[in-house]
Amino acid sequence: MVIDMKIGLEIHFQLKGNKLFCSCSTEGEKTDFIIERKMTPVMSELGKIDNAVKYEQMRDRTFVYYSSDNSCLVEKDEEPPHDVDYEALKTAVVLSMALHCKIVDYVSFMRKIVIDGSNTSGFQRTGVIGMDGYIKTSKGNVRISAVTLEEDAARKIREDIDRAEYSLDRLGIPLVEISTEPDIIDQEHALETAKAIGYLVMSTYKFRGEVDSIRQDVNFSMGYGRVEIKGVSRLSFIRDTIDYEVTRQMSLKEISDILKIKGSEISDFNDITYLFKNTESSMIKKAIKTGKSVFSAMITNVNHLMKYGNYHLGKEFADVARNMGIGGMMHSDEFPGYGISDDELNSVYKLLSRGDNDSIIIVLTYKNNIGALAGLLRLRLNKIINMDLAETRAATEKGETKYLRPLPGRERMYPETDIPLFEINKSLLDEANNLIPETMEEAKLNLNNKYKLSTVESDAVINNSLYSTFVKLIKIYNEPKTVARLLLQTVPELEKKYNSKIGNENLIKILNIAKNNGWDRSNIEKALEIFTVKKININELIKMDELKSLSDEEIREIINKLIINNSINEKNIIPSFKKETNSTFNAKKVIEMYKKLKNTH
Amino acid sequence: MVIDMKIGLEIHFQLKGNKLFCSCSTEGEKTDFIIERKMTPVMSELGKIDNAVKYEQMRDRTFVYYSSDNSCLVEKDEEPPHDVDYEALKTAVVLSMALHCKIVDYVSFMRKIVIDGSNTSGFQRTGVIGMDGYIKTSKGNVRISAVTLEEDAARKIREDIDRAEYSLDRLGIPLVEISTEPDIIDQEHALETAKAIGYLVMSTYKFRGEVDSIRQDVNFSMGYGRVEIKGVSRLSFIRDTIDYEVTRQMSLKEISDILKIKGSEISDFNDITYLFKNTESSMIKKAIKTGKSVFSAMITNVNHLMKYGNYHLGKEFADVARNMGIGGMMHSDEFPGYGISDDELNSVYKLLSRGDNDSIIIVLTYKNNIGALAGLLRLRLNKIINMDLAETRAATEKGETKYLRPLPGRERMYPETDIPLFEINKSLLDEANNLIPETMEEAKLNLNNKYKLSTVESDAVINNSLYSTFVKLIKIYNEPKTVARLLLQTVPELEKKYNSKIGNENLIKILNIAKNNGWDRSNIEKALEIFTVKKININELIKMDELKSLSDEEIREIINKLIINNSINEKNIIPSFKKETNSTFNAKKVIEMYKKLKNTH
Amino acid sequence: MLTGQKIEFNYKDNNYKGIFISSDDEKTTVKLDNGYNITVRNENIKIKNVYGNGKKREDIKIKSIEKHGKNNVCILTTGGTIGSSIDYETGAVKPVKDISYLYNYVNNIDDYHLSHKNIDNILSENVNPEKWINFARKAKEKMDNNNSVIIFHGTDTMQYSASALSFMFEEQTNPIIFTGSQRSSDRPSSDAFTNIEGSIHFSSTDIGEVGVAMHSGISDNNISLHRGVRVRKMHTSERSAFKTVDDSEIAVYNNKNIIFNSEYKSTGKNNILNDKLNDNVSLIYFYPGIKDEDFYNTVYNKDAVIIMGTGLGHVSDSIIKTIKKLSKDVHFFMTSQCIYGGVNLNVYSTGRELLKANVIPLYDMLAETAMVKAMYLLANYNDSFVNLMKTNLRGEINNRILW
Amino acid sequence: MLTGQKIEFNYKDNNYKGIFISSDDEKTTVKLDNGYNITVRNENIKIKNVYGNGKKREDIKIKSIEKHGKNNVCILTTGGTIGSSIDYETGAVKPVKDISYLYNYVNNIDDYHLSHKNIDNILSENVNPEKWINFARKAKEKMDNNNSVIIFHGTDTMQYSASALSFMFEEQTNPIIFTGSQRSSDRPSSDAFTNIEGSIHFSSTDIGEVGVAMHSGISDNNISLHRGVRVRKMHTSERSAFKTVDDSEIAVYNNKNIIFNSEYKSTGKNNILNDKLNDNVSLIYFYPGIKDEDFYNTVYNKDAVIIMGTGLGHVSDSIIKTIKKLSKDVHFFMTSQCIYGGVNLNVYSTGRELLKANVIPLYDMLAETAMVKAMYLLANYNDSFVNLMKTNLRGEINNRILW
Repeated sequence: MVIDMKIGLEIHFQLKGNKLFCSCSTEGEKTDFIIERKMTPVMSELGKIDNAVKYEQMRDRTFVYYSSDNSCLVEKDEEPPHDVDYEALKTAVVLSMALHCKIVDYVSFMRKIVIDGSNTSGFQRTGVIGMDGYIKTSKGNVRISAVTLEEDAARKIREDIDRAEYSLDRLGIPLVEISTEPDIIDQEHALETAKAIGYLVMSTYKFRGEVDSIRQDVNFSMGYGRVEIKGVSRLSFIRDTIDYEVTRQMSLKEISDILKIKGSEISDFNDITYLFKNTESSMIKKAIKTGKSVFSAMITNVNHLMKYGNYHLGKEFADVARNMGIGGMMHSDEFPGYGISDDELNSVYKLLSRGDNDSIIIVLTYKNNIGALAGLLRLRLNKIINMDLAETRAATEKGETKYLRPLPGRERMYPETDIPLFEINKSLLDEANNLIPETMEEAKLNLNNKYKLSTVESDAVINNSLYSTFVKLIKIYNEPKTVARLLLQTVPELEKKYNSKIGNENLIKILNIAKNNGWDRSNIEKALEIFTVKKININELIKMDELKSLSDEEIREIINKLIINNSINEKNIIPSFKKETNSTFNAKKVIEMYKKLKNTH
Repeated sequence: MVIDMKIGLEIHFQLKGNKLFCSCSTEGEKTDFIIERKMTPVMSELGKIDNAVKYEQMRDRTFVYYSSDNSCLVEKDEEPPHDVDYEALKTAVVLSMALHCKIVDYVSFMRKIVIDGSNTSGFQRTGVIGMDGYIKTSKGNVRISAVTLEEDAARKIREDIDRAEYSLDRLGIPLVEISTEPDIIDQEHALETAKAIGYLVMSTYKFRGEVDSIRQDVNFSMGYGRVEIKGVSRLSFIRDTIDYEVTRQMSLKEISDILKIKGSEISDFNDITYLFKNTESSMIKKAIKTGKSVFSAMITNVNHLMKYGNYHLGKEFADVARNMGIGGMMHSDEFPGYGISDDELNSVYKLLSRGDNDSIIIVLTYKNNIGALAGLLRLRLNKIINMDLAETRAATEKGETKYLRPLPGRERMYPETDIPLFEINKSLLDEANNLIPETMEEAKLNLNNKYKLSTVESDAVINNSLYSTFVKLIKIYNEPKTVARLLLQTVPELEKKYNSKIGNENLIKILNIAKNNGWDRSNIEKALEIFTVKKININELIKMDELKSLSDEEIREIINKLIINNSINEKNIIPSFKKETNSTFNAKKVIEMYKKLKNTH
Repeated sequence: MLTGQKIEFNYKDNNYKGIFISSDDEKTTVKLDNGYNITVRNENIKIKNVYGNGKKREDIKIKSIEKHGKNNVCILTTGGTIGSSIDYETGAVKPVKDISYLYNYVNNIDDYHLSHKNIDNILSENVNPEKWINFARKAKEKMDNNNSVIIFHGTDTMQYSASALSFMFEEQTNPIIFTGSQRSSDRPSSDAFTNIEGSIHFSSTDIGEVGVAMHSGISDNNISLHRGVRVRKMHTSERSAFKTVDDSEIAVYNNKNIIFNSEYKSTGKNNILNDKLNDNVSLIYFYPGIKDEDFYNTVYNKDAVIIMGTGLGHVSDSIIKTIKKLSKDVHFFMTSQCIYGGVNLNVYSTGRELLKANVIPLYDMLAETAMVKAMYLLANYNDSFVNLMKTNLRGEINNRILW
Repeated sequence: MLTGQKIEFNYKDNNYKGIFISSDDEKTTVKLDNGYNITVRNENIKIKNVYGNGKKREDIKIKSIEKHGKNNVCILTTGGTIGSSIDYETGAVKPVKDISYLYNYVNNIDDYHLSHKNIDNILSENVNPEKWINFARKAKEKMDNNNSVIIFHGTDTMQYSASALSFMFEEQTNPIIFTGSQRSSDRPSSDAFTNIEGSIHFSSTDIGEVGVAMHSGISDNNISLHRGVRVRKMHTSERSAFKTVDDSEIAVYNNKNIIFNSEYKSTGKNNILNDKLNDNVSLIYFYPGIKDEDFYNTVYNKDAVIIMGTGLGHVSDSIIKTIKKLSKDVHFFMTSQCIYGGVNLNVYSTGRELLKANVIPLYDMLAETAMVKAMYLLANYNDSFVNLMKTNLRGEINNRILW
């Protein structure tokens, strides 16, 4: 079956340096100082409240923020934003240029309402920098709809039904969002496009490059409404996530076809706790003990659809409940199970007058929490019957998706009046122009021609986003093959073996030492392994027996010995010297000393 | 033996209302908020540092102050004093007048340096109000040298060698100090004078009248220097304290006579801890375990004088040590004892080359603390040999005295520049003149003639300082005999029996109830006992079965019964009525009702 | 073009649709279909098509007032951040015509019968003595009709206005609560909603004073009620900017409970309003190097001058000379630029000289409060002016500074 | 009679002995033998006998300076509570001639070689720009001779003087520490001794800045070192009056240890002093009802004006009009009377109007510091005046307000 998919990407890249609207560093840790806030839905400039905002309002949660040592009053929403960070803005202009966008003449920052608490202000500040560009791919150009510069949200630490906790360390980090038009035609193409965009961003010197510095959203549709899938954590999951969503929507289509004929309705919830007074279900016993009640509702005509085919209708309902803080929905397709006895089941069925085609769902929760659930489940059922699946979903760690909230509309955007218009003048454009990174093709050519790497090596460097690192390291230790091997093989293997990150900065330090002490590849690999295992201060490495460089005295001794044996000249002194020792040495020094010494003999 | 004693008194009376130099109430409790301070000795306006001040400096303690709900920045020495409290000043003028003093034209407040921490400022503010008055006594007039108005000190909570803790609740309470010339000739006379002065003060409406509201200092000399005995807590202890001091000084004179001939010297202290490595003295074992060392010094020629006659020389030395925070001095007159073995004693004696007439003293303390002790003991020994016993001593709870510090001099007084001169003008003098209390003689006449109390009762009221209370209670419950009995007998007995204070305010409330409900003495006594035992709200008393007043209905019933029996008239209705009931009743109401009812029959 | 009209335009060779927002000589702002505004130079944009009549703001459904409870509360809006909304098209601040939409966001609202009257529309930095008189008269009107009064006011000079009404009302039948917001009410994180919630609850007490209700801390949990004459805005931007200086707050509101922290004057039987003010009063900040002639020129023709001196209430010798020259005609009063703590002119020679020059120390009265108090007393109690300045009338002098 | 002479006198028919202290037209003060002073009306006192020549103050023994350590510290006394003692006879404050008696009271003193120079004798409310120049020159002299410098200064304007020296020294070889006391050093509870102890310890660090060392709290345990340009006297009387505003203190001293709380500029190789100041600068406090003509008269002839506006930095519309008239000739800068928090002229229309009127917002610079900075820059960097006003030179602008 050929499915007509439309796929778009929105990729967010963190920039490092200062935060977008204050002078705090992008790097820092959470502290124990907390503040507690409420969020209130407000109207947009057009007088409407956004659907996504209304949904959060209904949840009425308290938000707790942990301050961090890289946050100030701006992150606490206790002070107006400062002027936009010039470096971040310039980087966004650079990327807009690299993506062939039209650059706006003035940046107008907007407030995008988000009241899930992830922004202390209740909105995210965001501004368009570039529009209508494109990026080349093997399947044709993918249009770039916009490059925007925005502030990252607070980092969620934990949440439950009436409370969410965030750290302010991430809030305000500059984020470049690059969104494509839905020009991507399939899973592989999505992956390729994401890589090509990522490659560009990572080539700018302001890319933050920490865990979690890239977050990808996928816009997907196959005819049943646009689904915005938030937070695909890894490149490779783009494919899995789309696969999952295709399966889900196809299954729901089948169910929809059935239910459109049969019809289906959801009853209100009944408190049936009294039926379980003497239950042997440990799950229900435990829930009742903690003050929860047992609620049940009936969904007509969905028996055997709750667990149907590759994708389960039950999951759709369970997602809605879980989102309300009500976990562990049970339904009659699963019964008998959960230790619920036949007698108990029968009395529930009897109470709700269940027909053979009807399904019963049971949830365990506090009385206060059950209110809105039936209504939300009905909405969900209607969405499915009508196959209007448009909504915001979250990508999971397993490559699946789950319901998050309704799609936001443009009602949630209004101007940020606290920040003056920022003019993108000629001097900024000129500055940016000089910083446009090489494209992937240019980089590949460079690797092949200038650094003489094989095609395999070149592709590996590019595909693993290691090009800019490679260029940086080559400037220190000018052995392309060695550096490529270190990046592609040694470091990943050591990191895997010892489950410990080495980090670019440490690699740079070690290569500097290598250069100064005449280390070869095996010395470097030895040093990296020692460093990874013992986690000692890098400067201690040169003092280790295994890595100690020969002293002048020791070098002189070996050269003297070689000269006496008469077997050497300037050309073979180094290989000959190497044979005489296991220690590391500075080759330049050896040659110089040899020149001096040979005359004294 | 006739001793030529000179005795003077300084009596301090707290006044209630506001504190002397701020708007805080005199009543309040300590809180948990603390501040920590150091005190630095400073020079007087004449450039000298007072001896008492130098002594405290040497102790170099940290002072901790607990704030109280009746203290503000003024008590914390964080704000200059406010203007002097007018009511307190007026009361001091009233008392100066009552004591026939010359009133100063302007009050100049002085700073009296005290750096034992009892004042956060390091000084006590004090000003002369009246001078050169007198009070009549049975043994002639005792001259009043001065009436001063000063601020009370902070209340000491605990202290140890390097730290003293105070509460600020008492600091700043107005204190009238009345000091006599040394015209008092003996112990009984001192007691009489103190009572006469106290009577006057307690008769002013501003007297605070709480526990600890009166503190008496005794100045005593019998030819060996003036001893200022601080803080004699009760009137009756004035006698005991003087007795003790006479004994002490006579004994020391005998010792002095001996030592003047023999001579005596004190060695430095030796650390002899090593001699007690295997000691069986639990006291020494414990001290060593807590890090203390054993120190010993020798005093020549005082063997058998350390424990001599009625008073012990050893006590003089132990007092000095205890004052330095070194308790439990042992001396050879007490050995063997304290579990110290003969071997240990002999090695100590040998080490210090003790002769037969010499005494050895042993103290257990930390090494840091021993420094100044030998010097201070030598000063003490010289004072005794020279019989210059002038010093400040403290009265103890047992009626004894103990060393406190050297006598202060006038060096510790200098002007309080933060408080403007206060003019005592004619309007203040007129106001004060109207408030001069009756003298004790006038009061006794009043009790005998106006209230018809017996001489015994009158004397008891006066001697127990109950006159003003009596007058106040009579205004509520006009039965002099009953009120006198309550004050002199019922209340003290109940308070003793149940170990619980009743308090004037409660007594007033109960008498008000008694008046309104026609209670007689036995009802009142019953009420007082119930209140003392059950500590219930006073207004609950009328609801108790034992004290419940008869209702109108019940009164009517009894009267009707009495009328029917025909045995009553207006004169005997009340006693007749009483026979019929155990409950309390309002006699007026009974008579009125009887008048009405007799006509209906 | 009209704001809100749909347009089609060309920018740097690409065609776009959007909504026209605004333009000036140099640039044009357009809202794109994705919700973003972009602003571009006029030379780079070509408008190709314009249609529609501009879209009006749709009003949100509001809770019906009739449902509400029996406690009559009237909200008087005067402008400022809290009672206004931003017109996103022009950037101008406009008063909210119907504040009843706020009812949706305030807890426990059903216990109150709220009404609303817009009595002014200014940023509070433009409030002046004439405005105070108007605010006071309007508040009296409402109290006379058995309403408690909440006044929405810009935070910048709220303390001055609250002081003014504190003095002008000698007796009042209901609480008058000023409130405002440090974050505008058009943002989800606004402190307005919780400040209003606290204010409404405070307004149902028997506090017969003028108070200021604002966030206690930077969290949204506690709302403090400050005495109007003792409160000061102590931070430019934090929610918790308002602090009671050198005294306890009257009360704190937390989750439908009010905890009282100090004594207060109870509501009276009548509304007694002295609505005259004499604004011939100066407030002057002393600093090293201040010019004698500047000082002279500012104060010589005033009825009263409040000096913010240094420390315990000091100025330089040369200023003292100027004061001595003028003090027959001008009343001088001393407060401190330290903000916290009392002035005391007995401690240093400068202070004693100032006393000799007839400067009256005002202990711990806030300078701003002193300025307002002088305006009030000069107009209403001219005969006993100096004496009443030194007398505590509304809690403006606190004889006990506890910390 | 001479102060200190012994006298015999009669008061209200009684005879007394005492020491004559002082007298004026109305009254006479005498110290009685018991140490008390009494003051009586002249008509009530009859002097009967006078003898002696008056007693001079006996000086207390002092520790020998020679014993002290190698760290050279010079204490410059300028007057004020800390470096002065009260003459109890006249009530006048006099500089202490030999402050070495203080050595007796300071812990750890033996590590330092202290010297002392009396460079002025004024109450700090009389300090002015001319004095700052003198203080700075004297400090330079001492630093050039390898001394750290401690300046004893009255607390009233210590923050202004510390700011002035902060700016005037572009580079310094040693720390300059201002210190003072809130309780005079003639009382046992004086904070002077611990403040000096802290100052001496701070003076031995490599801090190449001008700081203010005063009590951290109202206990005697911690002494804070504040950056001169960020400190403000925030209480009239408490020991802990000095607070670093919107930033961290440089360091805290506790029991011979120094804990650093923020980064600081290290001492340099040279002492570079720009000792010119232009005092044609005004600091003006805005308030509702301020008269336009008063504002105009105070500012029209100034080179620079620092406004303490309301909230985020606002003034009334009518004052903005006046500013617009003058802003070609006068530089206007905005700070806030809120003290805490930064100004921001982007948020409200008033702010945007002020920006249009060329008013320069100074973010979180203290108004007092801004005033001193303007005096410094006008005299030394007139060409780049406005730009440097906006630039952080000595820590006076802190771009991160943390609480």
